Amino acid sequence: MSLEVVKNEKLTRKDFTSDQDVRWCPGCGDYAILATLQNVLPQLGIPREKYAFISGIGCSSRFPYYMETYGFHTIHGRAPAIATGLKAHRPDLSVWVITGDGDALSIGGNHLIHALRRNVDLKIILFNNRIYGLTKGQYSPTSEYGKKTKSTPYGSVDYPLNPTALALAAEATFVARTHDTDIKHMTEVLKAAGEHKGSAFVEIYQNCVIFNDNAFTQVSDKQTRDDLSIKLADGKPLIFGKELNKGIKLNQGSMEVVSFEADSPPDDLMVHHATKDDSVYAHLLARMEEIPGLPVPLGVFRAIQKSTYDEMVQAQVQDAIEKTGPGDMEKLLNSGDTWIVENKA
Amino acid sequence: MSLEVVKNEKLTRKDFTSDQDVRWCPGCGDYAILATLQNVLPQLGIPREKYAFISGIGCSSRFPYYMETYGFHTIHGRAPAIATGLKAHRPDLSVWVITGDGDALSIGGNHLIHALRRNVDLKIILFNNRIYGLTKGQYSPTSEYGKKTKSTPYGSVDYPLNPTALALAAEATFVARTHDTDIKHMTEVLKAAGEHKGSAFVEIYQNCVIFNDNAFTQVSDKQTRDDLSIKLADGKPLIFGKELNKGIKLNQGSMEVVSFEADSPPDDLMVHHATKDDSVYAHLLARMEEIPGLPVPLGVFRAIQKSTYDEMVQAQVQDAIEKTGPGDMEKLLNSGDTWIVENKA
Amino acid sequence: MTTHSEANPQKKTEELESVVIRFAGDSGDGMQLTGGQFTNTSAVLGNDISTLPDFPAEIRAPAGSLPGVSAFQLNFSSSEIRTPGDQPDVLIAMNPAALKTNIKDVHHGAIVIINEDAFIPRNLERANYESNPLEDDTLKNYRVYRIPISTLNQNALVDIDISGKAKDRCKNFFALGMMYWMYERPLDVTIEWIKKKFAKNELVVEANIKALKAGFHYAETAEVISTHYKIQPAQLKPGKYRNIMGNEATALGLVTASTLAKTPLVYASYPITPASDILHELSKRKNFGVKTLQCEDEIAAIGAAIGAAFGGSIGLTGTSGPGLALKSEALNLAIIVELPLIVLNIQRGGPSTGLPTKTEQSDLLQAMFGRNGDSPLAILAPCTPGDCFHMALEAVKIAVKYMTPVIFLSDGYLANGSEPWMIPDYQSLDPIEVKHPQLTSEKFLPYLRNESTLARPWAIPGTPGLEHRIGGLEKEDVTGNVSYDPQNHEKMTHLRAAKIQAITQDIPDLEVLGKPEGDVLVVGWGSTYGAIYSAVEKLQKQGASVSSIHLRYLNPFPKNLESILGSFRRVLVPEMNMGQLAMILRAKYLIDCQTLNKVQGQPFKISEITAGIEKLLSSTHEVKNVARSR
Amino acid sequence: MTTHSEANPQKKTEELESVVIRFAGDSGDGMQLTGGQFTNTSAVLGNDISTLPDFPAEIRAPAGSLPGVSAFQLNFSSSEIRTPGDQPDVLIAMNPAALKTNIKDVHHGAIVIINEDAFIPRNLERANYESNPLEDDTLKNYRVYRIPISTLNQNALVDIDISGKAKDRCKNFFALGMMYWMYERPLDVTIEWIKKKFAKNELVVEANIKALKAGFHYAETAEVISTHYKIQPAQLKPGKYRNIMGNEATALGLVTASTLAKTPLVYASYPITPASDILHELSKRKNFGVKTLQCEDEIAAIGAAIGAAFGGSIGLTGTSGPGLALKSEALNLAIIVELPLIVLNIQRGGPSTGLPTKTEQSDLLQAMFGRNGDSPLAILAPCTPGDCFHMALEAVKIAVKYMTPVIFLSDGYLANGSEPWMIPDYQSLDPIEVKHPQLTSEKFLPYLRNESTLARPWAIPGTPGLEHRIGGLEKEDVTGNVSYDPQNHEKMTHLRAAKIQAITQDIPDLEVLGKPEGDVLVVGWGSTYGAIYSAVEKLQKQGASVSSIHLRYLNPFPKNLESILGSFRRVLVPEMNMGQLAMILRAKYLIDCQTLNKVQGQPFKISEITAGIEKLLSSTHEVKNVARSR
Ligand SMILES: Cc1ncc(C[n+]2csc(CCOP(=O)(O)OP(=O)(O)O)c2C)c(N)n1
Ligand SMILES: Cc1ncc(C[n+]2csc(CCOP(=O)(O)OP(=O)(O)O)c2C)c(N)n1
Ligand code: SF4
Ligand code: SF4
Ligand SMILES: [Mg+2]
Ligand SMILES: [Mg+2]
Repeated sequence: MSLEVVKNEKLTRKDFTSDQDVRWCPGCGDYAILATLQNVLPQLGIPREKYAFISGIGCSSRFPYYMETYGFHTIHGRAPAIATGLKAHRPDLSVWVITGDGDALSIGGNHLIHALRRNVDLKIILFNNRIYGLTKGQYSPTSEYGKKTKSTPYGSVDYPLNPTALALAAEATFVARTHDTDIKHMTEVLKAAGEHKGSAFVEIYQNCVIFNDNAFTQVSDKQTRDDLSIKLADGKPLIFGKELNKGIKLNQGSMEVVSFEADSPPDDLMVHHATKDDSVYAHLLARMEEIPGLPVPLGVFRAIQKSTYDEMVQAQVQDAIEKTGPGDMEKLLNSGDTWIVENKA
Repeated sequence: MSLEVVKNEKLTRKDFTSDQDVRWCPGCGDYAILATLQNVLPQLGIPREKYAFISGIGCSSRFPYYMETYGFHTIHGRAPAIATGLKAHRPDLSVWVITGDGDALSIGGNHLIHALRRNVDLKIILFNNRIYGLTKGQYSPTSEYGKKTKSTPYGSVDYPLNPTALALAAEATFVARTHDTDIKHMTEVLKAAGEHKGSAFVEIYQNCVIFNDNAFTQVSDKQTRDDLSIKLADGKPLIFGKELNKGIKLNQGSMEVVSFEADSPPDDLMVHHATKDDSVYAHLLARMEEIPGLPVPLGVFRAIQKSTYDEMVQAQVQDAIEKTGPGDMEKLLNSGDTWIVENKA
Repeated sequence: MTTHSEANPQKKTEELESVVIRFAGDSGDGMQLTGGQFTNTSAVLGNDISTLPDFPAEIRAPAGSLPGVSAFQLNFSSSEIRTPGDQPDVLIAMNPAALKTNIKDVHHGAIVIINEDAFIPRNLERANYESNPLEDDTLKNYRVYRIPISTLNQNALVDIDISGKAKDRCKNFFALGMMYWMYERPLDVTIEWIKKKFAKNELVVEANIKALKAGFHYAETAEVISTHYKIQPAQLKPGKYRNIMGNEATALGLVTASTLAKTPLVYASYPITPASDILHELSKRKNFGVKTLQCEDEIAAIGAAIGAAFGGSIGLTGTSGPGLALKSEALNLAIIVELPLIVLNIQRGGPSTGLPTKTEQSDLLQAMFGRNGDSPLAILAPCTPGDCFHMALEAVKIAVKYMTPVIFLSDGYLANGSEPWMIPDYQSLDPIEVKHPQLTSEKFLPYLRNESTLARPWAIPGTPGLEHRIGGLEKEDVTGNVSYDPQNHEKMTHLRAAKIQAITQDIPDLEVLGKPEGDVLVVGWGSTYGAIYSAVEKLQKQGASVSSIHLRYLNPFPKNLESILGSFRRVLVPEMNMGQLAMILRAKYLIDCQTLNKVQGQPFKISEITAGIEKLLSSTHEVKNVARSR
Repeated sequence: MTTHSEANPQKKTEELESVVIRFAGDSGDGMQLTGGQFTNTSAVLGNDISTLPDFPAEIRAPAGSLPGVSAFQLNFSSSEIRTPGDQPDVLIAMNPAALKTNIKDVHHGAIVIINEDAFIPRNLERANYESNPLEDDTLKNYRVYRIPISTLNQNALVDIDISGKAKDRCKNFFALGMMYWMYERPLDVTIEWIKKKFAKNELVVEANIKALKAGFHYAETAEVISTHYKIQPAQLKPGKYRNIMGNEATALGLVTASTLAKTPLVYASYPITPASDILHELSKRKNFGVKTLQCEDEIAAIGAAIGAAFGGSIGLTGTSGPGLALKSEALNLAIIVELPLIVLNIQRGGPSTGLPTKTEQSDLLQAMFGRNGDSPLAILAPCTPGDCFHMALEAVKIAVKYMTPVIFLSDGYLANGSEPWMIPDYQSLDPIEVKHPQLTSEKFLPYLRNESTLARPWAIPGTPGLEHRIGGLEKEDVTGNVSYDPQNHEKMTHLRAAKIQAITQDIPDLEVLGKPEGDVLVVGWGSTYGAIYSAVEKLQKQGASVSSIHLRYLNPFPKNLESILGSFRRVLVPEMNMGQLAMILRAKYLIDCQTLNKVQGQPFKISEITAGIEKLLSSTHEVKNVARSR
């Protein structure tokens, strides 16, 4: 029952498009993510019927309806748990969890961290629009401190959660970030997630035009994005800026920006390695979004290999069968102290 | 309604001892924690009636019954949420949450991280015995990988959660660890937690004699504990060992142990600063318990100051009253478009 | 603007008793707002009113699509009315999708006003129209007014320096202006509202007001609409009124209760349709000492409310069906520790996520029984938007007096519906007594009960000398210590039940609408009130032997319920569920209640109740006849 | 060891039909184990048996304290028995606390065996004895044997090289040995068990066996106990038997169902008393393809089970009351997406955390109604430990055939109680049919129903061409697409109800114990079976006009229930709750069921049921007389 990767070159985006009308608001970032994923899946070489999309509740969680795959629009916050059960029973499937910042981090925070720490082989795609879209605009756990929304007319007093930091604390084996306005980057990241074996956690900055428009100009504004964000490339130093003239250095455990002449970076810049075993380096990346002056990192923070929950669960079953033989029902029923009552006659 | 710290020197441990028989198993580590806390509270100078102890379910969660304070033994996993409501309404109280590794990290993981990220002024004391005690010995989220228990006769396949790393990912403002066999250390740590303003998270390694005996010999065995654990002291380098001849150095973001002649430590050792604003350093400490060869850190990992949720909630109320005057019920009832229907007569 | 009716003497005026209008358009067309304005204006004018908004499930489904249609129905009248009306007399359809989804509800002969400009091929296709309904016989049974609203509106705003798109967004005010002329409404309430609402943008204020006036003048002047109608003010009970929606009234009731009880409110909630507006409302009331916590989930929310109640506040949480399911374990904690707690449940279509934006009454059994163990609590249900205020007060009163959780069962229809509401005189409201015991010479016993209410004392942290512990394990009678004693458990189980039963002493007797005995008794609860009342009243006028009672206290029941039930030959229970109250009544009183169930996410029409009663009446006659012929 | 009865000819042998023994001691004293050994030995000997363990709530409360007492009662007999017995004939009290908490249940004249060594001042104080009960008249009505068990045991083990503490831990085997002599049981079953259990430690094996034998010989030789008793084998139905506990039988039934259905089992659970043992049992069955997931909470557990069911496994979750409350929201998801799911709920005392180690039947209404919206599902309840096997099979059968969640309502008494169980012949069990559709030329419609069962097809991921989406929003009939259509919602609500009703076709008719009509019908469900059966049988022998039926299918009910109810003048419903089944019966059949409620965390005694029936019988006679005299 392990994942058969059958090359099936003929599948295209259209094969992954269901007959249901897409019902997000015009201009919603969800459209771009949908289109990108419909493009990425055929590239993974997995037969269409082996995909299952599991979502919670939220605008983003309507996603499975639009995918011509097996799909399950479940209940608020529980998709990681439901997907864990599915994957534990069916390691042969490619199981994707589609969730929002409210769904994954508010009501569903616990299931998320437990799926990640168990390294269940799920692709968890978090559409982070920093707002509750479906319930019409209350602040979410990723909304900035002081945010004024319908439920916080005086501004929120909750400090936000950092999704990638949380995923790393749970020891997720794959952690990445991308955003809905860069199709190419999104394609790369989603493909890498799809190819990762183990829990893959992808945060996608997603614009909610209706209730939180322009929340991500830092990465989407063409004028400034190159100076305010940084794209991670494995084995490459952390360099960014429109002119590629800025880099990031570690100084006593703290990160700082250094400027240099384009094309001649200093050699004490931090070098990106997504495959570092301990999570401390990736944790540095996760904290960058909070530190004023540092660019927002985009790309794969971490990608390491560890046995997955589902394969270990499966292996225990196979081991037991190998060691003791397949279960014998007669024997099991008759185990323990037994005795026979004879027919009196 | 802010916390009145009234010096009340006359209180003693006995004043904090309730009339209920303590019903833990003989030899359980919970006894030592109870005694220590009953000793610490009188030192905090808070009137007894201002203390409230809120717990979930588990052996550890029976704790409030034994304290002569206000107490609430609630339901499994929800103590942080209940305590948040209490503290939001009553910033004047000193509210303590008593929880276990199952209560706090399994069913209650989400409430825990949300209480911490909001910086609710709660003292959250997690009795980590790496097992479910009350339900008679199933593995918990902190049990080591491969653990054989009643529910995992073939060994568990879940990778454990790291409580301090999780607390730090949630940006807890106070994170510490101590253990049930070192009364002096436990006293210091609990006192520091009690004096901290904001969410204080304390992990206590607690021995469950019945279902997980000797889980913490690393810190409790007199022969080896000095070499296998390290006590953190603010402003002091990270030095440990029976002979105080080992230290910890940071090398390219990774920690390593260096040995030296006693009394002449090299000066590139890491120096402990619990008050660092960004959490990266504390995160290094949190990861130490997982890295073979490194000692287990004990003490206060992090202690920083940030406005608390409860005081901000309270401040919004006071601000509103100051700005618009105390609510006028007549006016509120009569707001909006109104009209009068005259008596026909 | 008050002499308008004289302006065009060619047009005739007719007087009507009541009119049902439905505004329908795309989610982006502002129909809720338009309906709301018509409502406020009509209310201020003194009509009785009742409204029914119908939101799409999607935030903003693709423009012009069927799922994107948003509608608002209101009934306004010179006599007392109790429902938003069975069928619209006037439908305003801003696009083909709006026409398609709404025309089936409109009675023949009704007026249909159409924004002709929107009936272009692309929109027709989005609405799944094969041919243009304006050109086939789809509308042959209606009085159709085809008006190029978009164009007229654009023309009217030609001089204003805002984008064409922004201008188009004013077209709902153009339509509203037309309706104001048709029904002789003044413009000033809406003009004031526009000024306040768009205060930050002068041009938008100007544009909207201009559109409103242009619509009014167009209707007055153009030869399209020839008649306008007068609806006299209704003879409501004298007093000061405002228009109020159910969720708003609920929030207002809670703040009032808190003020009356001199005890601050802590509202902990997790957003969910259709309850979220209560959170939004209460979060504005900080100067009343109200604290609102938006929690990480429903369980945390009820937890926080319980924690706050332990600390001495009025602890509140609010949600809808799926959220109530999640709260059930913690609700039981509040039951066993006997703390006051108010749980608002604004019901919606179920099971599971179900129909989030539609109304239903299907959480009654969940409220009664949805917990482990025998776990009684009090249940109240408001019956009109305005009654939400009163029942919210009652909920708080009962919770603090009896130290018990109270479930307040509203629903989507009440939550978003509105009606004129006589503003109560705050000074004349009864104070709510809250007592927190202090140290006395006697030993403090946390489960020593008040003899009449059976409530335990509400001692709160911070009180010197009353330190005590409570928890979810069974408690020993009087002391509250943990107890596994068999007899004690049985005793406590009975005490918990008896305490809830004791609330009966504070519940007013039911009033029968109609004769105190007869053939058929209609028993309703919650939001079906208006439809049942109207149907029963109508049949009574026709001489039918039918009466009705309406339950707003569902656990415990009012004292006189049993005797009333016994005074009728047949009992009919209309519910927006599969017969939940009927089941409880049958079990409790062994009466063969008949059910009349509607599970469509829509409130009952008067005619549906009337038909149900008539059917039962006629079968009752048969039964009588059979009985006689025996 | 088989000729023992001859060994001491001075001692006399009496023959008894049945005996009720209760072993009671400190949690550390191994009373559960001792009781279990006596049970197994008696079972193998051919007696009928029934057991009732009574655990303390604490893991290990302080030694010698009242809350630390652990007890195990068993009834063994030469005739058929159905309960662990109302009152012990023999109490073994290993310390003062055990005496204190148990003596009140023992009938006068019964034997009380006392470990004299434990009655030292410290222990007496811990048990709150003011004076030594061995020296005052506390025990004057009993036949008391004071035996220095600790000392005798230590003496017996003097030669074995283990600590004194370790020796003391063998004293329960000494006591067991004495009882084996008293009731003429062979030692070999226990000796074998000791050898296996302590295989890793030879000295412990030796010590325990020695203690057992020493106890036996002491009883035989010393002049203290003068009589021993013979209890002939019972005439059980011929066949092969084993002793089985309810949770064990449940797990066995599930594995059997999975094997019969050729579909792997996924059991996702979160530990909770008294359900955890099912997780423990199933986790050993990996070679049957069983996967067990210990999840982070109850919601995750039901979620994982639903996910596994979506993937085509038999999805199972198990819990107790508070956990069922937490699962209620997700359960509704399974209802609306119509996936098979089995939810085991092992009831315990409520509300809230309540009495975790005590039994109760108070989750029936929660199981029926504890969800938002109208949300029907199937409910089954086993009636004896062995019946758990059968009903677990039934649960799986119904779930996969009707594509529905099934709640299996066991309780603490069944879970931990045991009885001899005739091992079924695996080959003769009916196979369970599971069908997953494959691609055909027809369009796949996920909500196209089977005409007879109304079940939708169970198409699973991985099947080429059947890709489809399900979810918690209301679904369109046949296609399963999201639908907000009012009529469709009503239709689907009715279809969901009709599907559950359709299960009736697979439910066997109820059998009446006794005459098919008469004065009183006793209606039971779940674990009250044994007590009701015994009481009814006894009264029938005395000529009373009483019969009984026992419901194992609670939703839907068996077809012939209504007609049986109608054949009796009065109906009595004994339940370990406040009348939950009675309420449903009253509502459904409008029959004035009388309730007989016991909410003490303890199963009914036969005498309590007998008294209840007698009371109703006499009032029935009065009614009859009144009727006659009219
Ligand atoms: C149990 C439950 N609680 C609450 C809700 C209401 N609800 C639906 S979606 C949502 C939050 C959506 O936010 P997010 O996950 O960020 O998704 P988005 O709509 O922004 O994509 C909430 C609170 C629900 N459906 N179910
Ligand atoms: C809702 C609910 N689920 C499950 C349980 C059963 N339960 C009680 S305590 C516990 C775990 C205890 O583990 P931990 O928190 O580590 O506490 P410890 O007993 O080890 O101190 C569980 C699973 C419960 N009481 N309530
Ligand atoms: S509300 Fe926001 S997130 Fe939801 S569909 Fe609209 S734009 Fe997208
Ligand atoms: S089971 Fe373990 S944790 Fe619980 S009281 Fe006993 S020793 Fe302590
Ligand atoms: Mg969002
Ligand atoms: Mg633990």
